[in-house]
Amino acid sequence: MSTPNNLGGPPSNSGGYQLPRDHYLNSTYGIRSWLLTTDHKRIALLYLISVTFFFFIGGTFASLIRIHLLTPNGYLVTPETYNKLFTMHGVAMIFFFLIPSIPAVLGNFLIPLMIGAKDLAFPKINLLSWYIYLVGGCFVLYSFATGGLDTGWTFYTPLSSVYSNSAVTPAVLGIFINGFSSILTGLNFIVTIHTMRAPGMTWFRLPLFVWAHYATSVIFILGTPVIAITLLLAGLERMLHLGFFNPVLGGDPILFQHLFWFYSHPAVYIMILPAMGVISEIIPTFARKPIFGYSFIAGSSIAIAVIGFFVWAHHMFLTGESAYAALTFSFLSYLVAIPSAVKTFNWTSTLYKGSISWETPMLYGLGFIGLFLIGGLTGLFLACLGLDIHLHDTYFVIAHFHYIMVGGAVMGYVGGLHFWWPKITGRLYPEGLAKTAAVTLFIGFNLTFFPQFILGYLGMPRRYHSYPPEFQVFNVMSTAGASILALGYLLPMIYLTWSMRYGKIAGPNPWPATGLEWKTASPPLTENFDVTPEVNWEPYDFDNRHDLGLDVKGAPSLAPAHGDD
Amino acid sequence: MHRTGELYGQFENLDQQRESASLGMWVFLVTEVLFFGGMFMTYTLNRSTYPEIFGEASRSINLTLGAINTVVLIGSSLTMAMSVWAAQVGKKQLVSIFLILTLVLGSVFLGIKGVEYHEKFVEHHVPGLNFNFEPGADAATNSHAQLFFSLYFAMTGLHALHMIIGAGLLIWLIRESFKGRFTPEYSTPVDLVGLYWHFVDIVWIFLFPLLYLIDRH
Amino acid sequence: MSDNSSDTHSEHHIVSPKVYLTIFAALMVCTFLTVEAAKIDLNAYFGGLNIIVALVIATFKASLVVLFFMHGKYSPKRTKLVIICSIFWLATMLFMTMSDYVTRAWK
Amino acid sequence: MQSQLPLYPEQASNFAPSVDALMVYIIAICLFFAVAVTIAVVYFFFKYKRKSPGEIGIPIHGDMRLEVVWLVVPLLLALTMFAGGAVIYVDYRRPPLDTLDIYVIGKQWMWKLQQPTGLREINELHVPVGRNVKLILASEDVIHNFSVPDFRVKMDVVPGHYNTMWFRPTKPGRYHFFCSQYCGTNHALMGGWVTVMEPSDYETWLSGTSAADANPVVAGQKLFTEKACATCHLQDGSGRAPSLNGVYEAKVLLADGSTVTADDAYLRESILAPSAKIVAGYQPLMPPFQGQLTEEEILALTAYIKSLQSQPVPAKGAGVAPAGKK
Repeated sequence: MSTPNNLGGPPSNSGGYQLPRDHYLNSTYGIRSWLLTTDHKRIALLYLISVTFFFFIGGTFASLIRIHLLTPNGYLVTPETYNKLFTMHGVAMIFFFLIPSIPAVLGNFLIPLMIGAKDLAFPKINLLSWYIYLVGGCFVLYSFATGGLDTGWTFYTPLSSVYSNSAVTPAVLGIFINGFSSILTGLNFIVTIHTMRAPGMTWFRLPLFVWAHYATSVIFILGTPVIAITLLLAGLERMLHLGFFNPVLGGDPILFQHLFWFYSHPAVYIMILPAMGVISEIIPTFARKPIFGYSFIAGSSIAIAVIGFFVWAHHMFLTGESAYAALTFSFLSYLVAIPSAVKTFNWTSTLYKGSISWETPMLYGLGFIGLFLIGGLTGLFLACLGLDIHLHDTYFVIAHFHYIMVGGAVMGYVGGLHFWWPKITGRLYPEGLAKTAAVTLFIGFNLTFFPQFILGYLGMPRRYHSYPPEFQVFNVMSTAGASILALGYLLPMIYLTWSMRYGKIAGPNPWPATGLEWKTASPPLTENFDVTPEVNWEPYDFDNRHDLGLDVKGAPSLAPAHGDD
Repeated sequence: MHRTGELYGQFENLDQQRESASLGMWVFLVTEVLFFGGMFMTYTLNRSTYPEIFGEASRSINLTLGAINTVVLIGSSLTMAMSVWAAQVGKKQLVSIFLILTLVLGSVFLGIKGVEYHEKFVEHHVPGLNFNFEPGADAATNSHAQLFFSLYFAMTGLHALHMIIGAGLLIWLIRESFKGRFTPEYSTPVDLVGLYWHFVDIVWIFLFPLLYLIDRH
Repeated sequence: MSDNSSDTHSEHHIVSPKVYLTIFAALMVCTFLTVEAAKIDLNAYFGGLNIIVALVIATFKASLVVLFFMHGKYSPKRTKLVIICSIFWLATMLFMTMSDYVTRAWK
Repeated sequence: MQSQLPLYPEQASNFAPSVDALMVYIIAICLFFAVAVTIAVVYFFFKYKRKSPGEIGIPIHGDMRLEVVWLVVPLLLALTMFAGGAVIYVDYRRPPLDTLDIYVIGKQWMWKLQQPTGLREINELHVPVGRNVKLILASEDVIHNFSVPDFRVKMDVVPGHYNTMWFRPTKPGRYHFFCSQYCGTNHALMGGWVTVMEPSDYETWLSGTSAADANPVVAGQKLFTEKACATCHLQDGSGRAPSLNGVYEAKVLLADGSTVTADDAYLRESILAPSAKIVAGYQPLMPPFQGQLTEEEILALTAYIKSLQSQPVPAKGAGVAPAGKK
C-alpha cells in the first residue's frame, strides 16, 4: 500500500487540506510540456479541451435546428442550410464528441490509476491518438467550412457518393482518420488492462468502470476498422466515380448500410457502456455499500459488447432486406436488451439499505437511471418489427437515441466529470450550483425530447426542414426545452472552469470512495503512485476499510470473493 | 531479472513490456483483419451477383506474375521467420542477412506488382482513369467489369500499401541490426515486425485465389 | 504481473529452421495445387467446388503461417483467443450480411 | 378528427388497429417497469438518506435468485413483443394476391404514381376503400421512403431494387404521405396526399380523368402490340431487340462504337429507318416502318416509349435501365 507522504494534508477528513507539493499539473511547465506529453492524465485533459470544443460546435448547430423548427415553415435558414446543420450536428457530436468523450477523457485519466499502473501500456501511441483525432477533426472542420456537409451523418449512398453537392470527401476522410484514433485508444486500453494491473488487482477486483471500458475497447478494435474502410470506399466511389455502392454502375447501396451499421450500431454501445461504467462507480460510492451483483454488471458489459455486434440490420428492416434476416435481427435485438435491464435492476437494488447522500454526482446517477430507462425501453418499440414499420425514420427514433446518447451518455459523462473533478484538479466545485445544473439538465432534457416521442408516433419524419402545421405544438415544447437544456450545459462549463482556480481544496478522497485512484494525491503525481500499490480489498467494500474514516463497526467481517454470492 | 534492452518507464519489468508489446501487435492485427474484411465483404457480394463477368475480368489479369508473386511473398515470410530465429539464438549477423533478404523479396513483390499495374493501364483497365473493359462491351458488362477492377485495385493497392509500410519498418530494423541491437533477450522489434509481415502475407494468400483464380478452366 | 507470469516462458519458444523450411515447402506445394486446381473445371462435379477448393487451400496455408511462422501454436491462450476473435467477427460480418441477400428470394 | 393535441394518428388502414394494439401492449409493460424502478429509486433515496456523515450502508453483495428472475422475466416479456411484431411484419411483407397494383417512382423531390389503367398522378394517390392496394416502389436516383402514418406503413424506395408494400384503406378521407428517408435538399417537400374514396367514386374518378382512348400513351401502347413491336422489344431486355425501358433521353451505344442520345428525333428515325443506327450487340432485324405509320401514330408510339422512361425497369442484377441498348 502506498504511504501517504505526498498526499497533501491530513489523511483523514479533518478539513483544511492543501494541494500536494508535486503533481502532474505542475511537474513541468510550458506549452511543449503539454503538446509532447506522454502522461495519460495530461492527454486526458487535452482530450477534454478538444471534445468540449466539438461539443460546443455540435451544440450550436443543435440550437439553430431547434430555433428553425419553431414554426412549420422555418424561416431561419434555407433547406440546404438546415440539411447541413443536422448533418454537421450529428457528425460533430457522434464522431468527435460522444465516441471519444468518456473513454478518451475519463478512461484515459482513470484506467491506469484504477488498476495501479504508472501509465497506459503505450503512452506515445496514446499521444498519437490525440493527434490523429485532431487531424481528423481538422478535415471535418474544413468540410464544414467549405461547403458544409448535407448527407446526414449516416452517409447513405448513392446520396453521399453521387448526388450530394457538399464537401463530402474531406468529411469522409476526416472520419476515416479519426477512426484510427479510436482504434489505438481501444488497443491501448485492452493491453493495459491485461498486462498492467497492480499486484492483487485480479479481474474480479477491477472497478466496473474498467470492465465497461474493456468492453468498449473490444468494440473499438473490432468495429472501427469496418467503418473506416467503408467510408474510404464511399469516398473513392465519389472521387473516382467507381461503383461499389452505386446501383447505376452495378453496386448495391444496401451493402453500404450493412457495413455502416456493422460498426455504427455497436458504436451506440461505445457511447453508453462507459457511461454505465461511470454510474456503476457513482452509485456504490454515494450509497456507501458494495454494488449489488458485481459479476452480473461486469458480465453484462461484455455481453452487450458481444451481442451488440449481431443486431445491426435492425436499422434496415424497411430497406427491402430479407424478411428472414429481419426476423433474426429483431430477435437478437431483444436479447441485447436483457443485459441493460440487468444493470438497471442491479443499480436500483444497490440503493436498498444504503446510506445515500444527495451530492451532485449521485443526482446525475439518479438522472441517468431515469433517462436511460426511458431510452432503453423505447428501444423495445423500435426493435419490434411491426412497430418499426410505423416508427422507422420518425422523430420517435430521434427521441429514443437522444435519451440514450444525451440522457445516458452525456449525463454519465457530466456526472463522471463531477465525481472525478476533485481527483483531476484537486479542487471541489460549488455544490449548490452543481445541483442546480443537474436538475436544470434533467428538466430541460425531458422537455426537449419527450414531446418528440409523440411527434414520432404521429408520423413526423426526421430530417424535415418544414413540417405540416399539426405538428407545431410539440415542436414548440421541444424548442423551449432545448433552451433550458443549453443553460444546463453552460452552467457546468462556467463553474467547473471557475473551480479550477478558486474551488475548495478537495484532499485525496473527498467522498470517500473505495477505488485505487482515491489512494493517491489529488491531483495525482506524474507517476500516479509513490510505490506500486498492492490491492488487498474487494471492490466497493466499505465494511472492511478502516482507512476511509467512516463508522465501520467491529472487526472486519468476511467478504465473499467475487462481491456477490 | 535484469536484462539488456530498454525498459520504458510505465512498465515494471521487461517481461511485462515484451508481453504488452506482443499483445498490442496481435490486437492491432485483429483490427487489420476487420479492415480488410470490409473489402472482402464488398468483394463477396459483388462476385456472387456477377459471377460470369468477374470470371471474365479475372482471366485478363496475369496469372503467371500473380503466382510468382505468391512464391516471392511466401519466401519473404520464410526469411522473416528465419531472422526472428536468428535473433532468438543470438546470431547477430544472420539477423541482418535475413532481414535484408526479406526486404529484397518484398521489393521484388512490389516491382512485379508495378509491372502488373502497368499492364492493366495499357489495357485500359484502370477504373476512374481510362476504363474500357473490351471493345464492343455493352454498358452493363463494362460497369460490372469495372466493379471487379475497382476491387482488384482497392484490395491489392491496400495490400501494397501495407507492404510499403512493412518495407519501411524493415529498413529501420536492418539499421538497428547493424548496431547489434537484437539479442536473445531483446528481440521484440523483430518479433513484432515479423508478425505484421506474416499478416500481410496471409492477406495475399487469400487475395491470390480470389482475384486471379476465379475462372481459369 | 497478475495473470501474465505463467505465460512468460511460452512466448520465447524457439522454432527451429527445419520446421520453417518444412512449412515453406508445404506452402509452395499448396500454391502449386491451388493454381492447378483452378485450371480444372471442378464446378462440373459440384456447383461452386472450384471456389471451395481454392478457399480451403488458402485457409490451410494461412493456418500454417499463423501457427508456425507467427508462433501461434506456441503462444499463450490469450493470444489464441485474440486470433479466434478476429476470425469469428470476420465470419460474422460475412455470414450475417450474406444471409440477408441469400434469403431474399425465399418465400 | 381528433382533438387539438392528438397522441396517435388516424387509424385508416388494416394495419393501424393491430400496430396501435401492439403499441399499447408494449407501453403497458414498459410503463410497469419504468414506474416500478422509478418508485423504488425515489423511495430508497428518501428512506435511506444518509443520517450521519460517517454512516455506511449495509453490505449486500447480491442475490442469485433475484438475478435469475430479472434475467428471465424480461426475456420472456421481450419475446412476446418480438412475436407480436413478427406477426404484423410477416403479414406486411407478404402482400395478398388480389391487389390493386400501383407503380410508385420516387425521384428528387417528387413522387410519380401510376394507376393500373396507366393513369399518372404526381404527389397524389387515389385508392378505393376496402381494396388491397400494393405499391411497387422504384427510385430514379437516391434512396427514398414512401410513408403513410395514418396507415402505419412505410417502405424504402431503393434505386436498383424493387420494393413492395401493401395496405387496405379502411376509411375514406385524405391522408398525408411523406418521404421519410433523407434524400437531399427538398426532402421535406417530397410528400403528398393519399385520397381514399368509395369504390364507386374511385371508378368515376378513373374514367372521368383519364379518357383512356384519347391518351396518346394508351394509343401508343395499343399500336406497340398491333405492330408486333412487343414480340422483339421485350421489357426485360431478353428479346431479339433491346428493351425500350428508360431509353428516352438515355445514352445509347451503337454498333460502330459511337453513342447517341435517344431523343425524340432518334426515336422517330429508329422507327422509320431502323438500320441507320444499330444498337451495339444487336442484329439489324427490324423492318423499316417508313410510310406505314401516320404522324399521329408515330407520336403515340414515341409517347408510349417515353412513358416507359420511368417505369420500374427489371434488369438483371442491378436493375439499371439498359441504357446502352435501344
